[in-house]
Amino acid sequence: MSSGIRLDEEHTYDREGPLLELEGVTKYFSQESGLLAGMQFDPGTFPPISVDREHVEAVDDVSLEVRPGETLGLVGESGCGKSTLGRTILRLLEPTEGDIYFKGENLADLSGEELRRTRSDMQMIFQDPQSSLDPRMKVGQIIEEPMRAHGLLDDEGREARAKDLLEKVGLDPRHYNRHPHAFSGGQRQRINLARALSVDPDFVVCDEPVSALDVSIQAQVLNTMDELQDEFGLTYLFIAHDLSVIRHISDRVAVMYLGHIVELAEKEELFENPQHPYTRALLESIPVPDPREDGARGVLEGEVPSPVDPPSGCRFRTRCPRLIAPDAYDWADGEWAQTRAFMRAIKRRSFESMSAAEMRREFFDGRPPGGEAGSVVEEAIDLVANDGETDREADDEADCWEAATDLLLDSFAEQSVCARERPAYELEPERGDGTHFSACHLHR
Amino acid sequence: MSSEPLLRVENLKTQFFTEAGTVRAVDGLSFEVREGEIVGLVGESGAGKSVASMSIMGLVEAPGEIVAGEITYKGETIFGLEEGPDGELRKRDDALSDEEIRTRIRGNEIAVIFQDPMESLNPVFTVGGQLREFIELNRGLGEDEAKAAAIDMLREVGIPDPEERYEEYPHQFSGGMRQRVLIAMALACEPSLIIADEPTTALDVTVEGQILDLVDDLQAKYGTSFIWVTHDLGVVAEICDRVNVMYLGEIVEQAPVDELFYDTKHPYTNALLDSIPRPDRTVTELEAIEGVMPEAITPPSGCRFHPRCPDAREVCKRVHPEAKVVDDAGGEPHRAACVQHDAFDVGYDESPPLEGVAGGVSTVRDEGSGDSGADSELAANPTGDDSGGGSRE
Amino acid sequence: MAVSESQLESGREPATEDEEEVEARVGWRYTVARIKRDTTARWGLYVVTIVLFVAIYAVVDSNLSLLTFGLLSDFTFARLLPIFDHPTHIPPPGEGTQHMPPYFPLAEQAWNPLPAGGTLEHPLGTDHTGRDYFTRIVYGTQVSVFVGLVSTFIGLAGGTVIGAVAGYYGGRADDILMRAVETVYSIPPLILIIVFTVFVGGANIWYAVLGVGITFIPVFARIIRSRVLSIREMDYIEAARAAGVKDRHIIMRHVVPNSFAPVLVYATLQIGVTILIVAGLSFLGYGAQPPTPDWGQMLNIAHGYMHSNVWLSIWPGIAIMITIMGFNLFGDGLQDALDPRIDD
Amino acid sequence: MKLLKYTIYRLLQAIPVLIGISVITFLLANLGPGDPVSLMLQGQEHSEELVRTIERRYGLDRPLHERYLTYMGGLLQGDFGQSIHHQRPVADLMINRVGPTLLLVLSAYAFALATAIPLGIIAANRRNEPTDHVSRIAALVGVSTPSFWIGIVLILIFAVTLGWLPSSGLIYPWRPPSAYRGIDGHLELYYESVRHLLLPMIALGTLQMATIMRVERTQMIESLQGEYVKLARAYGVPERTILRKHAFNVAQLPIITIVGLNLSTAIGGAVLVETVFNINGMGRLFVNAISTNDYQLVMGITMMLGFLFVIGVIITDISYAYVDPRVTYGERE
Repeated sequence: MSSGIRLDEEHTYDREGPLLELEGVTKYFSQESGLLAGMQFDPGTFPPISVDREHVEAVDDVSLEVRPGETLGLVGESGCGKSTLGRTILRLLEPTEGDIYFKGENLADLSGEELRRTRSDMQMIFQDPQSSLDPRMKVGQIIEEPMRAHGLLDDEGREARAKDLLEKVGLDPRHYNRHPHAFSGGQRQRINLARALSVDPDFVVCDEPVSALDVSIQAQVLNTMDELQDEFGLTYLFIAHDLSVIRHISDRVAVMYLGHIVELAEKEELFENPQHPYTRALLESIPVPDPREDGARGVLEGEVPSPVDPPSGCRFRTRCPRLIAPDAYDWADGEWAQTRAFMRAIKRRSFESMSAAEMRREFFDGRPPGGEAGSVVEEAIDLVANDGETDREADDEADCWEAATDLLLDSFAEQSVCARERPAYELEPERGDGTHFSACHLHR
Repeated sequence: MSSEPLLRVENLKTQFFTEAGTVRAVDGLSFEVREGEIVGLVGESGAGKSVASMSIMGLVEAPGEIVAGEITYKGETIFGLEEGPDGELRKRDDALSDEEIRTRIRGNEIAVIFQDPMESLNPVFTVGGQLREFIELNRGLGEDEAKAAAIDMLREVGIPDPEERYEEYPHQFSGGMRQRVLIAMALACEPSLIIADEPTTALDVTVEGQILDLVDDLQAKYGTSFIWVTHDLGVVAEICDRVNVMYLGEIVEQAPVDELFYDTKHPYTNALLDSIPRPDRTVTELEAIEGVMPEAITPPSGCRFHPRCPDAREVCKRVHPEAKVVDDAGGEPHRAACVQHDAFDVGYDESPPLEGVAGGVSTVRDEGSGDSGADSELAANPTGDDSGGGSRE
Repeated sequence: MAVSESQLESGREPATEDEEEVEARVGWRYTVARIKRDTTARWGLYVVTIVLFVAIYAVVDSNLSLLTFGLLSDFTFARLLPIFDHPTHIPPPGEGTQHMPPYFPLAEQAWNPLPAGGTLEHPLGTDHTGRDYFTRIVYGTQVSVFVGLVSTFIGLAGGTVIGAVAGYYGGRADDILMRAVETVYSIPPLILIIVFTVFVGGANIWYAVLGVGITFIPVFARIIRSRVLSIREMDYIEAARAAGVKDRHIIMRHVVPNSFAPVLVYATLQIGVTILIVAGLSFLGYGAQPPTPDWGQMLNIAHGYMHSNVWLSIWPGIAIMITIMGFNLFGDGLQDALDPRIDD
Repeated sequence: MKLLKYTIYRLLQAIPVLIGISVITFLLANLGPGDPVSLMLQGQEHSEELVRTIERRYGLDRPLHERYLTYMGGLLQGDFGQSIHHQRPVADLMINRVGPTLLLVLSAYAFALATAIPLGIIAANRRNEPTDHVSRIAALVGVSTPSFWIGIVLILIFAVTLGWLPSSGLIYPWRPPSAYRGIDGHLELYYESVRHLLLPMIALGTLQMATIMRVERTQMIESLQGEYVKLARAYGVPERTILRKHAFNVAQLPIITIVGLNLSTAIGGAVLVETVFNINGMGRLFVNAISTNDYQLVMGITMMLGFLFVIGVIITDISYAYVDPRVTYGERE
């Protein structure tokens, strides 16, 4: 397309290789700041005061690559670290560890002015149409600001380009002198687009750009983004929580859970042949706008654990419906599934106390597992069963449940390969010719 | 209709009297809810669905006011207006008084679940205390009984370790857990009808799935009726029995859920369905709806959807269609407010198509200034159509 | 805030206005328009304008006419009624023992003070030395307004620098600065100001102003810091960083302009607090020194005549009250005018 | 348990602040152009030798940091040094003066809270009605009027003109009745102490009352618009309960903070009110110390008042934590 809207047609980097490559990118946040932050006071120990800074492991050892011209979708639930990853890539946040190669140059090594200059090649679009535009600036100034920062064009040239861009994103160039508050959410996202494109970047991180918009507006903005990608030769990293939007816009999709990439594959492959239990759960959970479709839903139990103290090994294992049986025990058919369900019920204390016999019936159809595993299960049942004592104090009762939980988790959950090793497997894709990465030990 | 419905709303009109003019947030709404069914109220933001649900509870806050309509619940009039001798509108004599609505209807007959689980619970009281207060009030139980009922209900809605969590404060609960607490509140008062105002919008998709499952189970168990307010057609398809689609304060289509999706009768519903990306299949090109919903303060003439409607004709600008029965789906009426249908007979077929509906009414003009009719200084954007689905039939 | 449908959805009134108004939702013109509409702000503005006018008049007047006493006394009502013949020269200090003009606000009079109450010549009577009380009250405006504006400015300037640095950069710098601010904040301001004034300077209005200004730096630093912190979280700051805009441009173009409005409101209210404190300081004898016509200092003197002339203690207090009320009204109004959330 | 942890945490946090206060006070008193000796000898003829002697006597010839450490060492043992003017330990001078000041400040707060909170709630509930307007104007006048002038006016009206109440001094209820001439029995002692306290209490409390009322009103208005209030309405909770329980409890949180932070204004105000009413509290002691250039005493009093303020803030912080569960239990997400 020769619209003259491109500022640099030539590319100095190798177009064959990836545009962006992440190697072991990690971002931890320390939880508090302040002179006395992290100070813990515990009268039970000596000395009673200790300094212990807790870290939120927002992104942990993420490696991936983004190819020129593609849209990589990054999907996950709130708190999974997807936005943090997006910002760390642009070095709006300092990576705790890892390398970020953009056009072959390691961004993690750049400092100050060098880094600032690379920003003309990478831009970002934000989620919140309200707060992403300075309310005191006019639309024209907003769009010109990045160009001004990089000394592109002269005043007249910038104005002309800003008006051009307004038109490109579907706004009236005559709105050049308006303030952002005069625009609706969808229009503000268009202004955001125009600002990002003003320096003619190669790579744009889109952080939930349409999730604040109404469905009908969403479609308009998505279509515009599509068109602009072709015209400007853009590469998108598209961050979203909405799988439908991701399916529409992406070429390849990465799924994140609690700071880890759990699955990465080409779009069709990922949606039609998901290999990670979390991806499957996610896909099954989305309500489909079709009343005749009645698939399973809500298959995930419990809640996302705290990123301050994430589970070892596979971070999804605490909720995984397919947690692998620990090898240390011998399991007959179905025994492990029953034990797993029993373990989680105890942990979540999701039933009222009952007698040992009732528990065996409820969770094991009256036939608890035998062998070593069986004796652990029996021990746990004894701990929580209310046969013996009739009137236990509430505190005692809580202690018993806790003891049973610890026993079961230590004996089973922590023994599973899922808890001991961090999974990472390359699979043969069923569709397309790309690679299929799945972080699940089921593919051992 | 075979039997008296649980709730009947007729010609409900709620308006907000602002400096800038009268906002007709809900403008002539009629629908009903029967025993044990989930009725969807669907629309984009600004459609008036939340105002409608608040109107049913009599909880419209100033400067808003219900100016017309009748709401009947279990045969009793909970809202009704009549013209007094002086020509002023006043409350009908047979309607329940405010005090009666408060003590007899709110909570114990009709309960609500709000959209924002983070803000809806009082931060300085324990979750259990708040739950217990509502139970005591609406079921007349003593303190201990109410507490036992509250803990049972917390367990019922899937909150782990309910005895301990009873004593905890809202900020110690995650969003999904708080939403469960709100659901527990609604159910614990044993109402016959629950109004759920976007209850899963603020939640993650897996949590939403859990909540929908929960509602399904509990609804089967208690037989409670629901009015489910949402903008998400996926959720509608999953749990609703019958659906009302709202646009700019009016119901444009009313049908059982299957008919709505497979035998769509209104262009707005149709366009909405076409514009959403699908999780179950790849859609290469989204067909966006042109423009945005105009302000309810200056609704377009005739059919309110006509400036954005791909099927709009000259007549649509003039005739304002009320929803009429256009089809019958196994005894269930299928209503739509579109003059395309034979039931209207206003000469749609002969009417010439509107000039440049798809491209002429620009996104910019509608979105920005909010005035869709009068000529504003800002003319239509010549490139407006490259923002949407292009020109289509 | 945009004209958004969601406002309507939540039952709040949507702000729909015509094109011009939409255009002017930020900036001075818009603020002025809001102030015009807000009754509180309007009244505050009236009072502040009158007070400022009186103060400026007194400045201009004393500059021009301290040596030409005739003009000076023009201001009083008495001058309107040509009863007295005013001499046109000012006696050198220490010589004020002869026949002295009654309206000169500084020199003490040798003649017997008039009894309490007003006369046509002296609407508010005269003080213990026979000086016209009204003239002194009027000139007191100048001192109060000067003190209020200058010390607030000192606090604002110092607080802006500290608060902006602490807020924008955060981390260790923030910790140390804020701990220092907290410390200064912990000593009751009146106490700190007195200690500062007396031990560092010596009882003197200039040191009082400086002391008040410095003491209020922490207050401003705190509010500016919290404002900067909330603005720093805004996506448009991150957008500017992502666009490669330099830090100092971000601070100058985005952070400062957007922090300004609430700080301005706060400063306006702070002027009142400052006047209040300096009045207390002068009342104790550590602020303005005689013969400067300062309200607090006048109350100090009047305290000794409480039983003989009640009104001497009344008028300066009323003057203080009206002045501070003016700034408070204006500040309140400004707050409403600048805060989009409050709409009544 | 959590509350205890929090309390200790807050006390630890106060240590650097207290050290900071001592540094500031010490520097102001020792670094100013008016050095202690010449301040002491102000107006007197003095020889070099006299200066030396005095310096040696008070240890002023040693380097600044040493003097500071000595001073701090004394402080830790409750020794505030020796008053130059009174020739007595500073601590002794202060010990009798803290009581009246505390009595004055606390009663002023009691008065302010007891009047401001109901008025603020009424104003919020009748928003934009005449009641609201009147109370808003009253509050505006309250925040705009100097406390010492209110004291003067109160004296003029109630003591000078009407003669109902005494115009100066306090009667301390903790002393035996025999300490005062003409007072028989405890009942009369309490009666008299209330009569004496009334005017200074109102003079000092008006500013606090007006401030608290304004905050209470805005907070109640905001709280009444909260989603949780909407929810309570939807569940049929009577409007009165909503006002008194649901909206009220949330609205009180900022009030607690305001009360703590305003303590410094109140302590400053006490200096003025004590002067107007001739009350022998810390404030008058301070004014005397200043006018006699008694820098040791000034330092002692400043430390003491700063300390009182810090303690006050800690108490309010802890009560805040008690009322608002979000402070002690960290956010779970």
